[in-house]
This record gives sequence, C-alpha cells and structure tokens, in this order.
Amino acid sequence: MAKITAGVGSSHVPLLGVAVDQGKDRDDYFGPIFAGYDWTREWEKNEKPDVVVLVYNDHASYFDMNIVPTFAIGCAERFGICDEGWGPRPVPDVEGHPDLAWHIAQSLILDDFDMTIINKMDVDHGLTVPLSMMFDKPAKWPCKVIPLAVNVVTYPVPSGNRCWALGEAIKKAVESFPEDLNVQIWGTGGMSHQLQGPRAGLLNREWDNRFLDMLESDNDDVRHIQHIEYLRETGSEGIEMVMWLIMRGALGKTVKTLHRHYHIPCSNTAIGHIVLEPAD
Amino acid sequence: MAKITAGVGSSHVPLLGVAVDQGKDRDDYFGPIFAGYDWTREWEKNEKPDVVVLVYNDHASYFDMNIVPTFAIGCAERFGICDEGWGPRPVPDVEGHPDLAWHIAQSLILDDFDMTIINKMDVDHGLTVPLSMMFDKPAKWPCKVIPLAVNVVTYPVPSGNRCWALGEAIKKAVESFPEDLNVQIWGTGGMSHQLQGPRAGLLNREWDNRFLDMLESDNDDVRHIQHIEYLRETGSEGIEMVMWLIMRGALGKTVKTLHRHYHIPCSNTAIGHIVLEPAD
Amino acid sequence: MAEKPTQNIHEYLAEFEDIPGTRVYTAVRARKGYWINQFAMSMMQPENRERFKADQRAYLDEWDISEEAKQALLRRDYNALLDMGGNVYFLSKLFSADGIPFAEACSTMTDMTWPEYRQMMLDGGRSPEGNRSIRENLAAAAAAAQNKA
Amino acid sequence: MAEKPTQNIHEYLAEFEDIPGTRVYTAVRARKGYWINQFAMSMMQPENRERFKADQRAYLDEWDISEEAKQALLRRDYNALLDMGGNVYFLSKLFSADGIPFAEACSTMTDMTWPEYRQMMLDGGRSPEGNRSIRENLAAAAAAAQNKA
Ligand SMILES: [Fe+3]
Ligand SMILES: [Fe+3]
Repeated sequence: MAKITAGVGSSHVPLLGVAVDQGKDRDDYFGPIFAGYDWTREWEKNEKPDVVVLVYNDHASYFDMNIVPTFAIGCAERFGICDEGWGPRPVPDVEGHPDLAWHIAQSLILDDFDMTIINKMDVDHGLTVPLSMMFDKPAKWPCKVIPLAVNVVTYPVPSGNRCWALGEAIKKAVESFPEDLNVQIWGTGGMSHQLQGPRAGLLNREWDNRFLDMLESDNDDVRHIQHIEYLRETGSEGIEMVMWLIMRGALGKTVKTLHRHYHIPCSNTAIGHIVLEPAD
Repeated sequence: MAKITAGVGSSHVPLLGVAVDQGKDRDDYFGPIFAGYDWTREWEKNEKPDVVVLVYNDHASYFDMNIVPTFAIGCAERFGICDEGWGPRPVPDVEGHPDLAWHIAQSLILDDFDMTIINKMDVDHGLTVPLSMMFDKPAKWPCKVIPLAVNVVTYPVPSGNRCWALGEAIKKAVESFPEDLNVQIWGTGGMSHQLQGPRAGLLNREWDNRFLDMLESDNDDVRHIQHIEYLRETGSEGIEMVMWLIMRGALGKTVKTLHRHYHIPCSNTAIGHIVLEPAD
Repeated sequence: MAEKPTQNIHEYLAEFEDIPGTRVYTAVRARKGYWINQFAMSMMQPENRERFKADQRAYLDEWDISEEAKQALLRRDYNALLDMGGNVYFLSKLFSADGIPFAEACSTMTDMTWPEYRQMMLDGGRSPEGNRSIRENLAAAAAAAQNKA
Repeated sequence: MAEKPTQNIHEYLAEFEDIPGTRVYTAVRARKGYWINQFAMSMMQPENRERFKADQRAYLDEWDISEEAKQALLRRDYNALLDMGGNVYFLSKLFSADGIPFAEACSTMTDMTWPEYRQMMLDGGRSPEGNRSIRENLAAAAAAAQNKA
C-alpha cells in the first residue's frame, strides 16, 4: 500500500532558484535561508521518497487567462520547464508518476472534487524551486513528482476549508493505491508577501509564525481562515498559504514537527519551511 | 434579480444539426423528431430568455486529452464553432454573457465547486444542436449563452449527485445576480445510446421514460443513480444524461412539466426532450 | 435505482469490465490510446485531412503509434482501436474525414452489415435484454445448461 | 481567526476593496486587463521579446490594448497597469524581459526608491500596522482629529 509518510511546507520564491542556479546560495544574503534547509536535505537523503505530490501554483507561466483550473493534477510521464521571461531554469525535466497520478485523479473525482486532468504541462518556479531547496542540484531529480496546480491568482481562489478537504481526499486516494510507495506531500508558496501596489513589501512575522503553530496543532482551526484575513495580514500574495493546507489535510489529525525554520526576507518575501510527520 | 424561469432537457445528436443545415428537418425520417420540438420553439418565442446556461459536453472537439476539466464555465464575450472533421456548422457564433458567467463562476467557487474558468473556447454540436432545435435557423441566436462544459467522456465523470448539487449552486448564484434577467438552464445529451463496440445501437425506451418521470418528480432520487446503471441500461454514451441533473437541480424541489417528447431513433440515439418550470 | 454511489475506485472500475461488448474509457484506456486519439483529433484541421488523404501511411508515420495501431487505423478496424485505447469521440474525426455517417461507422463494430444495423435502429434499437452483464449472462447460460442436463 | 467563510459573493468581493494600496485580482480586473495580461505573457517567447525590444511601440500596436495602457506599458507604470486590470504575475514577464529584479520592479509601485525599499525589506519588511483596512484607518484618523478638537 502507498502511504503519505511526511508533509513539507515551503516558500517557492523564484530568487531562490536563481541563487541555486548561479551558485550564490551560501553568500551573506542567501546563506541563512539555505542553512534552514540543510536539515531537510539530509533528511530527504534518508527518506528517499518514491513520489512527491507537489502542490504549487502556476504564476501565469503555463496557464494564461484563457483557462484557469481551480485544481489541476498532472498525469503525464514528464513535465518540461517554463521559460518565465529569462529562459527556462537549467534544471532537469520533472518525471511524473502517471499510475499514481491517474489513481489519485480518479479517486478525487469519485469523492466530488472537480479536478482538471492534465496530460501535457510545463512547470514554473512554483514547482522547481522547492525541488531545488530539498534536493540541491542533482543531474536528475531523485523522485517522481505529481504536480498539483492550484489557482491562487484569479479570485475566488479555493477556500482554506476546501483545500484541507482536498488534502484529506488525497490521503484516502494514496492509501488505496496497491503498490508500496513512499509518498510525500509538499505544500508550497507563501509565506507573507505582497508584490504589487503601494503596499508592496508587507511582511508579517507574527502572523506567519502563528500559522506555523496552527499547522502543528491537532485541531483544524487553520482551515477556517478566510481569504480576507490572508490578504489583510500577509499581503496579497500571502494567499498562497492555502496550498499548505492541502499538505496539512493529507497528514491526518495529529502531526509531529520534525523541523521548522523562518527567515525574513528573501527578495519581497518571508521564507517559511516546516517538515511534519503524520502521528495518528 | 436574475431568475431561472425554466429548464430544458434535450438530446444533442449531431445528425440533427446536419438535418437543419441541409433543410431535411421535415422529411419522413426527421419530421417526427422536429415535430416534437415545435411546441418548444413557439414557447421560446414567447419566453424570450435573456441568457441560457447551456450544460453540454465537448466531444473531443475543443479539449483533447491534454486537458480534461470536470466542470468548465465559459466566461468569454463570444464562442466560435468547432470544425469537427467536416468543417464548422454554418451557424452563427455564440454570444456569451461575461457578467453573469463570471458571477456564477465566482459564486460556485465560493461554494466549493472546483470550476475551470474559460475565456477562449470553440463549441461543438453538443452546444449548437440544442440551439438549432430550440431556435431553428436565425441569422443571430436570440439569446446570450453561458456554456457549461462537463466531462462525460473520460472516467470518472462527475457523479449524478455532484451534478445535481452543482445545479442547486447555479440557482443560488443566478438569484444573487442583481440585474433583472430571464435565465433558462438547459441540460443536453443522451438519452440512451451506445456508439462503440459490438453492443453499439443499444436503446432503452423504458429506462429513458422512467428517467423523465424521475425528473418530473418532487423527490431527488434521480441524483443517486450510479454510473454503472447508466452504462448497463442506457449504453456507454447514455451517461450524458448526468448533465440533465444539473438542469434539474437548478429548478428547486418541485417542477411543473410544460412539454415532454420521446422518439426512437435518430441515427444511433434515443431522442428525449422535456421542458420544466420551477414550481416551489 | 437510488443507491449511494460506490466510493471505492477499484470496485467502481472493475464493474465497467462486466458490460458486454463495451469498453468504458477509463484512465488505463486513455493512457494506452493517447497518441491514437491525438492523431484522430488532428483530422479536425483541413490541412491535416488533406495530407492524410494524400498518403495515409506517411501521415501516420509522423505519429508515435504502434505498427499494430497504424494497421488498425489503415483498415478502419474500430474494435481493435477501442482495445488499444481509442475513444469513439476522438475516432469519429476519422469517420468524418472519411465522409462516413456516424451510424455506419458504428455498424462496423457490430456483427451486422450497415443495412441490417440501420434496420435494427429503425425497429427500436438493440435491446438491453441479455446485454447488461457478462457475469449475469454466464450465470444464465450455466443455469440453462444445468436445466437441460 | 477561525470563522466560517463568507458565502455571499458581493460581501466577499466588497471587502477586498478595503485593503490599502492593494488591487485584488478579481473577475472585474481580470476582464478589464485581459489583453494587457495576454501581451505580458507573450514576453515568455524569446522571439517576441526580441521583436518587442526592437520596436516597443510597433509590437504593442499589434495588441488590442487602449492607448492609455500602451503609454503605461511604455513608461512601465505598474500602478497604472494594476488599475487597468494588469496582474503582477503576468506583468512580471515584462520585468524579466527588461532584466529587472522582481523586488526592484515592486519598489517602483511604492513611494520609495529601490535602495530605500531594499533597506525596508532587510529591516523586516513593511509592517501590517496601519496597512490592514482603509475603513479602520479612516476611523482612527477621525478619532484622532476629534481628540485634538
Ligand atoms: Fe508563488
Ligand atoms: Fe453527446
């Protein structure tokens, strides 16, 4: 039986990808950020996940305004890397896991999630930066990846409650897959940041840390935070944190925290990072 | 306030479009089918709907296997006509109603439906044939149309229960739109037919009529019919009838039947057609 | 008629294989038939239709399709194509390119000629009796054999 | 923190307009800015970037964009573009084509210079205090004025 063995939350700031690609990741500016991921890189080397369900959002890179899926699941064999305006990142293509991806897609639709199934897609920094943070610069990514793209750009984005419920349904789907697989789920994006308008640059250390506390909790209060609270407290792009709730919902009622790290700033953004293990 | 004033169920067999386009609609073969729509054409002339929410499925015409949305709502100003392999049908382009479409899309997402928003799309016979059946051959369609494309090709398609619930949420969305609009909702496709394999040609008059009875009922038993029952009883393409449940769910608990018609065969398919009015 | 939907995906999919003479378009089939179906959709562009008609084999050779599937496409063996993951809505673009009515193409998948099939449809179509379940048909056949013995 | 989500779409959207210095990318904005955003996305193709750089005005003239928006694009006035329905993730393809860091482009939307903005970020970013609600800010200002009088 496949099993979700851990959940990872992580920011996916594009500049972190640039730092890795240009070898600046241990300079004065980026050093403290990457140091926070050292523990996780070691841990991942031991964990050796077979598959990561990687929850992220496309930043108007593959999808334009002509088609905006709320939840899109990538069932392809392989995903290319988007050119986001300065050429594609020099990272390996992403290998999918069509057997598990299709199984999850089918199970989710039976559970009344209105998924969009994707068989061709390029992925942007939202997906590749977390891979770089966890795995550094391998010639080939050490696991297969199922991209789960969430619309957090055009409003309304899905509610926190819906995201949590999707996580629960993903857990059920993975556990009904017959093959033995070590599966992780990553929720990416956030934490507090605002990239637009006169309020650009807003950060909220206190709120972000309360959010991390809530993820560690064995109650599910965090799923009921409203969009307006994310927007007021964490900046217009802080809404990306709803994607962490898909990860958290997939871990069950109780979790154990293995690692937690927070740093301000990276470019415009607060960097947060948490590793959780199901403890039910 | 906008209001759903009526629901229409109708088959959308491509050959009916051919009959209209080639002026064969009153010959011996097609005459009895089109006669069943005469009442509705007169009724529509009096009703003059401002907008039709037109539930249909794309038959691998605009969407291929690269992207399969479960529920896609067309928010564009205008929709072109697909070339399904023999040139586009000679019918007018379809004018959308972006204000209402976006309003419905937003409301549905808040209600935890994971919609795919579409701003560019061509529509196939699933959408244009019902327009021809209701409105004949006008130079311009007499109402605006909001296409709601449902995946009923790649399994699992949405459950009947989910479709009914979507209808309920559409009713709520329409009724919260401030402008006074006369809105109809059409569910299209079906009825019994199978277009593939050694069992091709299956029709089930008895089951189809029981389904029509259930739509007229003031209970919602019909939403619980399972996919396997549609498949066994009504042929592999009879599954399209789940789309009628979106229409029925949008009409409320009690309905009044204004018109009902059933004819076998048109090409491979049983033709069914029903006009319902909310009566709560 | 009004049961709750099955929630187990394995049971849900297994039932589909019990329907006589029918291939439900599941993930397994969709994956297997991906390029057959993408080829078929290419018939929606007039340029492609012309190129295909001019040299069918050469056009097919541009696609990542098995030799077996190419042969089935060339001889328009739609049942074989369904077994290889073809879906009828995709394949119908090939019927259309061929200028063949949908119902005639359907008839080629049955054990009838096109005139026989057309007549069956005019007479009310194929009955669901005996066409619902492979399992039930086998049980009925076994019971009949036992009665005879 | 743990309320049930608002279910009324009008109230839901109205709240978004109460956030200081922020344009939430709603349907109204998405529709208004459709072609601005589609233009911006075209900067993801190297050929388009080159054509744009060779003659910005000529390239913009190929798009169904108002003169006002073209002017705003030419002078990289991102606040004006946000008002016209531009979205920052789309517009960022233009920052990238210009070779400008994301944070520098963000600073141009504030009342700070790029060095000032960078320093603010190093110092912990902009505080949410006084930046949460236009309504609350006005109420606080009114209360302060009354206290003075
Ligand atoms: Fe992001
Ligand atoms: Fe159909």
